[in-house]
Amino acid sequence: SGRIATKSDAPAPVGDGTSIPQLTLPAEVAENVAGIENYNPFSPNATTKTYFYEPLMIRSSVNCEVVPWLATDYAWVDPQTLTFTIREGVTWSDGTPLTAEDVVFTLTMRKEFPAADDIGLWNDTFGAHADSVTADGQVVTIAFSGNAAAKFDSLITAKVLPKHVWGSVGDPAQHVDTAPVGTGPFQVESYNGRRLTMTRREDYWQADKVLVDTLVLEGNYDATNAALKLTAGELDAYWGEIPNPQQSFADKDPELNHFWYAPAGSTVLTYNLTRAPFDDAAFRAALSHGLDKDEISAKATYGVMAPASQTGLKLPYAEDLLPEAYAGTDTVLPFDTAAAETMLDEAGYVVGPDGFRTMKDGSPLAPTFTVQAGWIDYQATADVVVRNLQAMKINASVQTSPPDAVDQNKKDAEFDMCLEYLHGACEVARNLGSKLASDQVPDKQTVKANVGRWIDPATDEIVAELSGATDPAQQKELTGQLVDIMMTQYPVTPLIYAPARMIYRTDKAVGWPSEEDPYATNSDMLMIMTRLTPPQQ
Amino acid sequence: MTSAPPREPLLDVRGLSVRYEPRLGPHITAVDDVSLQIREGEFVGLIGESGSGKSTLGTAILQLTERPGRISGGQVLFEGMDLAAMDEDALRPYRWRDVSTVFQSSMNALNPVTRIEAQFRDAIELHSSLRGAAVTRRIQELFDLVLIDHRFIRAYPHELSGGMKQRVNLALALADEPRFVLLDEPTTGLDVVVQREILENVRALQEQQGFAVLFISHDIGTVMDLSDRILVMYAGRIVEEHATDDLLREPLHPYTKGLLGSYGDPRQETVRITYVPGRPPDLSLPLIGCPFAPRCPERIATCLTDAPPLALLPTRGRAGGVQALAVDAGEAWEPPRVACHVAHGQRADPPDPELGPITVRFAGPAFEKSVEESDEALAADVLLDVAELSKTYRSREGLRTRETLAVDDVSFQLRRGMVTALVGQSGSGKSTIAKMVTGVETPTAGRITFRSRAGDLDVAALRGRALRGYYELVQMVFQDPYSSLNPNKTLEYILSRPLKNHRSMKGAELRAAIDELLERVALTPAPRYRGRYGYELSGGQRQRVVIARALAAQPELIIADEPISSLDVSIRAEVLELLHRLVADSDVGILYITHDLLSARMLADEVLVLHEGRLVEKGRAIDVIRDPEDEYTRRLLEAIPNPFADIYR
Amino acid sequence: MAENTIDEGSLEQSEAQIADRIASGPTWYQVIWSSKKARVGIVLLGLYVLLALAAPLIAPYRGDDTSFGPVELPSQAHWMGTTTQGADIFSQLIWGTRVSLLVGLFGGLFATVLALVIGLVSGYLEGTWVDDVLGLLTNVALVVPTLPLIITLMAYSEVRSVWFTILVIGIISWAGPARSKRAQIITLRHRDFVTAAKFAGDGTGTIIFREILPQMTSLVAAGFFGAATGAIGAEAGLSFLGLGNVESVSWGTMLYQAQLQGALAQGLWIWLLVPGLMLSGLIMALTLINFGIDLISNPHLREDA
Amino acid sequence: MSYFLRRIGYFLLTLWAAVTLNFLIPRLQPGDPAEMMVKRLSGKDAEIDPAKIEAMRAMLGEPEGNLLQQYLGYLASLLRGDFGLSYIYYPAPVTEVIGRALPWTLVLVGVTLALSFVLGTVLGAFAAWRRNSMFDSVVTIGSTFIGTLQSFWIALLLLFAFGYVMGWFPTAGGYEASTPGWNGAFLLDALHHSVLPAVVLMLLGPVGWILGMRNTMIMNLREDYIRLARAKGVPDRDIALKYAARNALLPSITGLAMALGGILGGQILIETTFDYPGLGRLMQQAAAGKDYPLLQALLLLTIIGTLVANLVADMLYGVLDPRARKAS
Ligand SMILES: Nc1ncnc2c1ncn2[C@@H]1O[C@H](COP(=O)(O)OP(=O)(O)OP(=O)(O)O)[C@@H](O)[C@H]1O
Ligand SMILES: Nc1ncnc2c1ncn2[C@@H]1O[C@H](COP(=O)(O)OP(=O)(O)OP(=O)(O)O)[C@@H](O)[C@H]1O
Ligand SMILES: [Mg+2]
Ligand SMILES: [Mg+2]
Repeated sequence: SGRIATKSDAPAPVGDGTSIPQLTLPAEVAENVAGIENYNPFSPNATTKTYFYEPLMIRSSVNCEVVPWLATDYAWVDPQTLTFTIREGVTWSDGTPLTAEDVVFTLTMRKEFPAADDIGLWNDTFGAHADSVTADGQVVTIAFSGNAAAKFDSLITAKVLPKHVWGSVGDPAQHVDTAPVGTGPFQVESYNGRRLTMTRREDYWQADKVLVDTLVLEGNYDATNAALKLTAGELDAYWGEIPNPQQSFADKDPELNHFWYAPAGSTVLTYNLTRAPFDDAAFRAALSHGLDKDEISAKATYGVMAPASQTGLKLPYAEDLLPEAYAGTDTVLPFDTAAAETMLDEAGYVVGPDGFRTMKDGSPLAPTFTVQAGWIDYQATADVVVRNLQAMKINASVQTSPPDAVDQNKKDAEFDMCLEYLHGACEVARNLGSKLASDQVPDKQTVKANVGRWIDPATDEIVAELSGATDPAQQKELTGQLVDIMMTQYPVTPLIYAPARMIYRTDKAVGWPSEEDPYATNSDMLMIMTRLTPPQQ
Repeated sequence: MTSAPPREPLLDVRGLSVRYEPRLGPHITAVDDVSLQIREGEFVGLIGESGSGKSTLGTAILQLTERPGRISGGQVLFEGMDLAAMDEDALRPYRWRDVSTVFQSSMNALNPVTRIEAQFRDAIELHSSLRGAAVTRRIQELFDLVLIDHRFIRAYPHELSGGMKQRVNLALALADEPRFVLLDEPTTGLDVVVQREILENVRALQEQQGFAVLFISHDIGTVMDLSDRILVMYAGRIVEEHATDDLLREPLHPYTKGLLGSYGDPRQETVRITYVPGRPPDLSLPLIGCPFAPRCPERIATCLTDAPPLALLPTRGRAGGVQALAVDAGEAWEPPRVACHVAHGQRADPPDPELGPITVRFAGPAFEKSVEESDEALAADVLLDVAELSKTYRSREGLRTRETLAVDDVSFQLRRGMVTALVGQSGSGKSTIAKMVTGVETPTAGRITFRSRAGDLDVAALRGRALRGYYELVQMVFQDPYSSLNPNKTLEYILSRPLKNHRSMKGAELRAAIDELLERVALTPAPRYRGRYGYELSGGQRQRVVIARALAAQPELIIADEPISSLDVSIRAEVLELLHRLVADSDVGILYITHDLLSARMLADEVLVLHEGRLVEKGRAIDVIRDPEDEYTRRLLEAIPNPFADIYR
Repeated sequence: MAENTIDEGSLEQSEAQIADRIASGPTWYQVIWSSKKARVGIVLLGLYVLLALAAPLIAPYRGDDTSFGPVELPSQAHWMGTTTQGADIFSQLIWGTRVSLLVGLFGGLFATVLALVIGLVSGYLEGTWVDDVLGLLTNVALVVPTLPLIITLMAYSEVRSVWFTILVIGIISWAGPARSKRAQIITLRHRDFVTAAKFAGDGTGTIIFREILPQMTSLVAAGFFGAATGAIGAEAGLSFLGLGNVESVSWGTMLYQAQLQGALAQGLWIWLLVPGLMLSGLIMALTLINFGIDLISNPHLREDA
Repeated sequence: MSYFLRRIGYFLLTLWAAVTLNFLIPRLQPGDPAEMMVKRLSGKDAEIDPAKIEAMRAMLGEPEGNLLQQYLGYLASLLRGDFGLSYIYYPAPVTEVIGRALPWTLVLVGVTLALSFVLGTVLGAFAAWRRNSMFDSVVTIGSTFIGTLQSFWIALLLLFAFGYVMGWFPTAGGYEASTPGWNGAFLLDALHHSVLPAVVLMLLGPVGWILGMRNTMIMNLREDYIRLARAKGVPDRDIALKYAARNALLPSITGLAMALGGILGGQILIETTFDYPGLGRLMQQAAAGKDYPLLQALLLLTIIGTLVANLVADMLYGVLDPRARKAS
């Protein structure tokens, strides 16, 4: 949970008062062959999921502020009861007003159609399932069967649907929605199978903030094409991967071309804790000190993404959560092969006759680094890590496997080391917590977060408490305990931050999120749309 | 046959030479300074061993020489115009209208994807003013000439039988009423009876239409039968040019004598045929002296050093006169030409005393067969007993299955130490019988009993190992020695297989046995041949290897399926001789399969005549040939060209 | 009907005569060497082999050494610059020769042997149920699209080694050649010398290996070079799609990485250009050699080749 | 059993075997499609939300029954022409997805194939006729060289040169601003987009036809009927066209029939490189995205295309070559 943003966070005044005539953004459709028109937000292939149907609230992925959207407020009555106050004066694009009933419908229809329950409201993933959803005036109350605090972040993302339209379509997941009736800022102007043109709705509930007249979503570009389109000004923003964005894009016009890769989480070196010597914290500590994170950053991300803090938190954005003990210190472990070697020697992993370190009992030590084939930054990372390990006289090697095979390895605990993503969203219980909770150990069927298999009752208790906590102070206290585990036990070793990319031009619009104004990431486009303004002359 | 009166030459070839110059391999002069003349309406035969350059010469005359061949010198004057000097466009008007041809392998000379009519039509329309229905009428006329039903005009080439294709080619060659037709072995590969029919057809047409013909063949019997004048070619040169009748009475060149000697009259009590030993010279090497000298039984010292020119021999008849020439007084006589020191010397005035008397027969090796030998053999033990044998082949054709009764109720016996000839037209079922006797095919009905020394065997029941065991008793000699020897294997390997498999030999014993086999088939000295490959041998030598391989297993019966039909005439006798000796020496039985009655007579003691799968005649070889009872046998006999008939009767 | 028999007879005869002329003509290496194209091909292939063998001597660095600075421009130290991962492009190019040659050699061998064995068995057992089953298998293999098959096979492998790529390439490319070899064997099987070997008491195995196979050498050789060419191309294609062994340094993986890293957008066109050129040079060498081999089995093409 | 029935029987048998293989291929692949889908949608560096996977699983539906039952169900739905809903284009039916991609491939690959065939055959025939001439050397060596180039590599270079550097042609997609339909703007737009892929196809396409035609023609020029035609005085042009080329064309035409069957497989590498909205790209996406229903339908389409093309090629040969009419 977080703080409600105050009204003073409202957008900067509209420069010269005019609007932004047109913006072109990449298509949201993952695939572009068929050009099938469908605005159903449940479809994996929806033409857009962002601009027609809106969520209850938006929580910025960067600073964790909760921005009221279709709900003006929320409250945890107790950890099992959550209420939302639905905004008044919002109209659907067909003119019908938005009511609390619509919200109730949006949430309850998921019970009947599990395929539409993409927020896990009616099952027990992260928090107890809901028992009922009721409306009373503008207030919608969700009653859960138990502590459901951890569900909040995904719950607020549910797209609110008009009951008067969607109530009669049957299974919402299978509905082909070609004439969307939404509350969002835009409406369809045309779609030619490839290019979706939307125009601004004058009757949008916060029409004053949306200055983009025409929004075009077009093309599913690869890195090279995207760089080309961006440079040519045919595309205004892009959030796919462009290798070396500085050289490929920004350098070509330093005035107008910008990018900001916000940390979305960290790439963490994950050990198989069920295998020796990775079950030894001293060994992990030594390793963690011998990794050249700067080189990893250079090779894997062209130096764009910074080395990550061992705390598992994305710093500096989550600085508030840092416990006193670590506040102000550099929690990014320094690269020091000599120190790492000393630690290894002390821990009993001495160099054998072949020049490589052995296990404590003298048996050979030759760990493999399993890495996903084709994930080129991961491969570069693994490359550097293995070189670092070799420098520490550990006879490590890389094994490249297809991503699916790697997933299977993770499920089967058939690996020595691999790379994992540690999410850096606001719900610490869901990212750092789930990495360390014993109920998040993957089974044969599903990949879960605790791939390294950190099994520790004390940690479990902290995580359980944290996910039920709604009080910020308590949250900080519990988070601090998890950070402590990270800093002393090294269950995983964060290497570099993983990016949420935002590559954009400022010739048509300014106000994009940036290092200086880190208010959102690419997953919060709806919010960004309300902050864009024409450039000042 | 009568010689035509001399006329102006229609075709005058002067000093023509053709060289093959492949990028790989040696360059050869395949036609070397050849001059010849052909007059209007004349029928000239060109004979010679395989590879002597006959086709090359013919092709060069037609200006159809293709890479890597090249006309390297000389002129081809057609009515005084030098064809060799013209380019393709200038030549075109002459083509087909004046000069046409039937090719050696004319079986494949028709465009397979267009109708026969179209192929006539373009030939006619290109060179005449006939169009539309007139062309059709002309085609019909031509089909009438060669005796083919009009409905085949609209057919595709593959719908015609081989004989019909040859006749169609002939008709096509005559389409524009040419003045000169080159016939390059137009009937090779055809059945004897059909072949005879077609050639007689050609001759009749030629006489009727009066075009000139150059007829190329190595089947000298046929050439002699048809031609007015004969050209004999050896190693790219014309060695003799002679009017046919005179040539038959008095061949001048020893090589010609050798070729003629391979013909005998099967009706004689004792038949004798000769063969030319050795191989023609390698044309890629420079030839010193007479190219035939190394093989020549009459050669003198000069032959080895000086090449004899093809010179006129103006003398009429021989100086010594063994036999007087019977030439009609009124007939114009053409002096023969010959390239031989001996022939010229003997007929010089005065004759060279060192040269000895003039001979008509080839003085080299010969093979003889007398009736007495056969009589002895007929009393031997039965080796193979074939009773009421039948074979029906089933084949699918479209939606229907077609049955072919290849062999129909055939019974006969083979004896030890005796040669039984199985004679019949193509498709009469000869090979099918051979296959059943060797266990390759199973009979549809009837029994085949092999009476080996170890006991009786039911051949049809043999399978797998037992069948392989049977090959210790029965061996096969194939028609084509080229394809029955694996070109990649040495003779030693080829011969060692049966010795190892059937006689379990090893090491020194094996090597000794191989040498012995080679010696037995006269490939001596054996060590020189052991390491050779099949392709390094001449056809005759190859067939000897095939025979040696058959002998290796020490079989009791040898099946020889047309063992000489693919060989050059000059070496046929050689192989016959070898087979003959084999029977005499080793007491094996031979089933000799052939379509050629003469060779059957030469080799066999008993003859079985097969016609459409049925046995129509059976008896002592000489009896069957002298007094054929069956109509079909008589037809086969008539098909044997017998140029000597006039002379020896 | 009767004439048909002659037709075949005379055909066989002329075939034998041609075979004879070839056999007694120049040796196979003369034939191959006689072709200018083949000569160029052999020399070119020789260069590649040399490059592969002497890679440690020629290449300034190891191909998998990524310890240099990323995206360096061409310089004295790095003639073609470095990749985004900091590997020396020139060194990768040279070391990549090894993989391509290895894939060509073993992929070609594997596919050829597979095709040969299946072709031999079904050709020799023509008309039996074994032939029918193999024929069905061949037909199916010919109609099933290869790429999805490869993707499936590749998805199975936890470790993508070069050997696995070779295996997969072999498995997908045997069908066509097997069919043509079957046909060839059927014609050879009816040749007189095969029957003669039976009469000489030789067993099936001996006949196949000592009589039939040696006759097929030029076809097999041509098949091998064809398959090798295909294998090299397939490795490159697979690698380009990210289905190859990404750890090994091959021209295909170089292209793949270059494409993934948006080499063109960054102006690193050398990275994309040179592996493709090397690849086509090698394929060219093999194709040219195959021209020479074709001359052995097809003398018509031979004159002035 | 008659020959004709046997052929049909064999056709069906092959089809069945291929269809069965087709059923097995995706099922043999490791990985759970729902999980795959969610991961693909959220990207590489993203949290895997179990709730999303649950929902996706519910959406895609679990396969029912054991493998045999699935197989029977699969066969039954094939017979009904029901290929199900595509996973990646959910909830669009597979038939609709394929229907959208089909015209692109048909036009691009079909047209270039036809042009390549004509061009290649003519060049090949001409090279054979003028054997050893300058023209022949240039054509032979040139096409051999082009044949050694990798299609995707040429595609990339062309993209770089004419797409990025010169900017003459679009670098991705099949069309851009226009609305699909029979209007000039769209056709021009689509044409503009297909230039580069078509150039690659036209570069590589003729190579096989050239070399094939040249070889057969050279062999045919050695045939006796050509010699006879020359002897007849048939003009060179007629010999080349009516005799040699007409005969040499036969194998090429059957080859063309087979190649036409292959069109349905699209051009995976080229379409992928140019991001062209055809069947090849679709197949690559389906394979990568583990969209079983789509992948199976595409495979089936390819297989049937090839099989039918085989059959047609056989029959065509019968029509074109009078010899085959009787023989087989
Ligand atoms: N295309 C060729 N290239 C090289 N040498 C050739 C070629 N054609 C024929 N020869 C050689 O030229 C010589 C004469 O051949 P040609 O075909 O004219 O003989 P032929 O008398 O017609 O024989 P046959 O009776 O077998 O038809 C032979 O030595 C032959 O090997
Ligand atoms: N395998 C077969 N299938 C069907 N018919 C066959 C087969 N073999 C031979 N025949 C037919 O059986 C008949 C006899 O053939 P066979 O080979 O025994 O004749 P042949 O007397 O040896 O003829 P040739 O002199 O041409 O060798 C022919 O009509 C032939 O077409
Ligand atoms: Mg000849
Ligand atoms: Mg026969």
